[in-house]
Amino acid sequence: MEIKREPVPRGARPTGQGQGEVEIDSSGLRVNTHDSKELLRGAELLGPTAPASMDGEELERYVHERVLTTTLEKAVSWGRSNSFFPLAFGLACCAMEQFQTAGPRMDIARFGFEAFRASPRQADLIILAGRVSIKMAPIIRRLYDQMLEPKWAISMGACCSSMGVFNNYALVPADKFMPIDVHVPGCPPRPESLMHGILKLRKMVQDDPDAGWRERYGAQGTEEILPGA
Amino acid sequence: MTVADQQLSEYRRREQSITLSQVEQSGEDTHEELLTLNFGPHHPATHGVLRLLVTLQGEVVRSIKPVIGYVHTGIEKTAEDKAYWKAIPVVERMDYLSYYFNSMAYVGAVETLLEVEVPKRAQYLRVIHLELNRIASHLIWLGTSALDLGAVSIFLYCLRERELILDLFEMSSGARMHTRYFQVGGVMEDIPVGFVEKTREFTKVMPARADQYGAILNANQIVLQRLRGTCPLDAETLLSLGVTGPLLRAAGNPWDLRKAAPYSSYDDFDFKIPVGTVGDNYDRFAVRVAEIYESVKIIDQALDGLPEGPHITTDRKIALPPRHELATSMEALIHHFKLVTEGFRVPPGEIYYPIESPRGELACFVRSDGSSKPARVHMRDPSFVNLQALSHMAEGSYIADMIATLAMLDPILGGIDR
Amino acid sequence: MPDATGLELLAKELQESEGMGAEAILGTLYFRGHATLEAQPQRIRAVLGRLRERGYRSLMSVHGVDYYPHEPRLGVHYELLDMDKVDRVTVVVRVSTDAPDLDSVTPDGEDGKGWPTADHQEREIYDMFGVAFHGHPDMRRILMPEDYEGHPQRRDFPVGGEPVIFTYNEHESSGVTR
Amino acid sequence: MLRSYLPAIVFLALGGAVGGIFTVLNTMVGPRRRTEHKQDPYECGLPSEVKRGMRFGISFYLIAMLFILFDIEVVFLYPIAVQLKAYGGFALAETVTFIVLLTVAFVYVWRRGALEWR
Repeated sequence: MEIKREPVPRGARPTGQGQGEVEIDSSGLRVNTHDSKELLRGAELLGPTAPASMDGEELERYVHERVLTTTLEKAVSWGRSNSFFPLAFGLACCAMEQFQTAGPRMDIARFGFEAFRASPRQADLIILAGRVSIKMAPIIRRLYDQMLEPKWAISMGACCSSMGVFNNYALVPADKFMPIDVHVPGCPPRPESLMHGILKLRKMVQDDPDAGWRERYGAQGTEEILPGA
Repeated sequence: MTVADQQLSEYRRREQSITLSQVEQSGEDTHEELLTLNFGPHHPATHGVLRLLVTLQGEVVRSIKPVIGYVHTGIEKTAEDKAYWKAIPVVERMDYLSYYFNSMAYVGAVETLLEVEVPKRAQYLRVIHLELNRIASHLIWLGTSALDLGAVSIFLYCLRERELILDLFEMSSGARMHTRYFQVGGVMEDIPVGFVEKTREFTKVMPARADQYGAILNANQIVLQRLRGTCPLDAETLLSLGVTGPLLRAAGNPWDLRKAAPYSSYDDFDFKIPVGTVGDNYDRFAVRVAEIYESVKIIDQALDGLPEGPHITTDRKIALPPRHELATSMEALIHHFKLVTEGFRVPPGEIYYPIESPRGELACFVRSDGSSKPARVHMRDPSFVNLQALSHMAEGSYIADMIATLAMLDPILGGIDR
Repeated sequence: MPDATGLELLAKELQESEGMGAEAILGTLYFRGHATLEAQPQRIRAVLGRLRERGYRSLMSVHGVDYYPHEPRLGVHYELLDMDKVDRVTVVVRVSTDAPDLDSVTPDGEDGKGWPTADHQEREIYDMFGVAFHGHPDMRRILMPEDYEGHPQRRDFPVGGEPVIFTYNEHESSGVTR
Repeated sequence: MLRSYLPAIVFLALGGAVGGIFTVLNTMVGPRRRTEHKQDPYECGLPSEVKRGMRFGISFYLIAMLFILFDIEVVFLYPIAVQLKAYGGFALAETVTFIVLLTVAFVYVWRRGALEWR
């Protein structure tokens, strides 16, 4: 079976859920396809990374469009990426390490991230620090909707990215109800790894994302197999 | 009284009769209706995802109904699915600020079921780590509570001290939080060489730092006015609500399990139990800050009297044999294999093992049905019970006092929602 | 801790006290130095009231247990503490799943004072095990969402969660189709 | 005549320009996406019933008025404090009477118990 190598659209990484699009109707949480289209369109605000297989006239148009707006967009994304206002949103144990990241030793103030805002209107980065229970998921989804564009999301810790230690009835991985840009592994992640995650997001916003581990280590044969691909 | 005074007083009498409260009375029933507001799950002052349904009349809080469960992770159900020694990391993540206390309660319960005798050195190491964790937990409480009262700098000072403690945890067990350092029967590893000296450095520095917090907060008129005399609750009501820990001690009842029912050789150390008198927010604040000094004293005494000997029980059926023995002796290999695959079996029975956590009586109920998996693990979390006292304390006070009371109650939502 | 004989004496005294009768205390157990009394479900308020007069004035914890293979399946434990004599005793009540209801000990019923500390804990037992407490001021779920079906901590409730995907069985699972 | 006012004019122009640029830049560069949840009021992540026409209690209005009264007092003191030397004794007397008048108002309000929150 020939696996066509095409980049996985952002926000649609298969995160190993058994029954596909989960509708947890018990708590009114519904991620229908129409909503996710909107999220995908939202992803273009960051500027699509250049697909490998473009040529001829299509490449020409692509370059022309980018060169024209590149200086302004680069300046704006430089400004945005260097002054994220994270939403003060501690759920559980990772929040304690999030405090330590904002604390004197690790001090993310060096990168301009320490202004933790309480209201989603003033924040442009939501760090899900902790475990997301099924009762909390609709609330986080509403908070994410109430944040103003441009907005990004970091899921800090294993519980938020993949239900971590507690693979049971009570938790929902954050990927299921909102697009996550950076997953920070660890339980709880050390302040350094959270900062590494934020700096990786910074480079993504400045439109030259670090090479993923597959590109870096030339890992062939481990591409995500999308259904029907 | 001159004539002018006469008229004046007559004028003054008429004028005094229109007192502001009269004006306000008429305001009472015309448009002053109650407003129910969500002091919701995402709020900077709720110390976690606690939602309070608050009914307000202007600035005065008329009724508080806590709604919890927003970080419920089904930990007790997950623990039933794991072998005994695999359940320790799961149980540790309940009350995520005092993780050593969770594992101490669970491990204590399993050891009572197994009737394992924990060696003296392991008991002392446990006490050192428990008290370090108590200081770290009080520091986060002090930092976030001062943040609620507006003193932002204290937050950064407390985090600076907490980093020192987390370094010690990392040195002894490799991880900063949820270290899984307590094993059934003792401690996982013996402490490295430089640990004792580093802890001594910390215990020398900590009282001076605590004095710095005192210097900033104790003489600060804003903090004193916000805390003194607000939302008191007498010891009798607290007892009927099942409240234990610093909240109960602030009301004058010196109930502390480390003194009342000493466990893990707490009776070898002499330390005092700080007790308040009035039971208002300032007493709760002062009791916790004084406990930091007491914990430092306990750590010093434990370091002085640290005995030699094994750091874990020598009973091979429960503790893993040391690695180097695996190459030589067959029994060690068999024990190692048995423990690593299925884990040890615990005789059937139920036990309720209470210890003193920074927030009150933390007890672990373990029921075993003879297999190698616990049949039921329940954590009696102090914050879960203490939260019920919030409505008794803060009803009738202003919103600002309710926030200060919630800060002094020190609820940890991981322990409440389990 | 009341030692074994103390426990027997306590049980006998409870049985003889007026308004109780022999079947009020169904059994006693002394295990690892911890005294446990098994009471009859209908008389739990009276038993706790009598123990309160005996000195056990603080109710520390109320929690549920599912004794799955044994009938009656659902158990509710009341941990009592006497702060003056530092003495603990546990009162266990066994209820079957087809009639899981008990009298709530929270409100101050006509038979004397109640235990306000049991308010949230009884709601948690109802939420997790399905034991309904009559007379409870606010009998609702406390941890799970209000409209959640099923009682998660019963032994026959599946632990749930996602099947962990390893690379070899990636074909079966369809992944997130967006 | 205009020369002596030049610094004030430059100052005003600069302030207006910087403020204007930021607001315009925001609307021009920032993306706009209307989602249905974004419009309703933020109440800690929950749907809130607080409508626009919510009525506040009388006490809030009272405190607001008192604040304005005494805050404006401070605003007037600044220019005097800066130029005290130029005007000499006259400005001092003027300020003292100004403050005494307001203190009388303050004592009246205090005695009538308007400062306690009810």
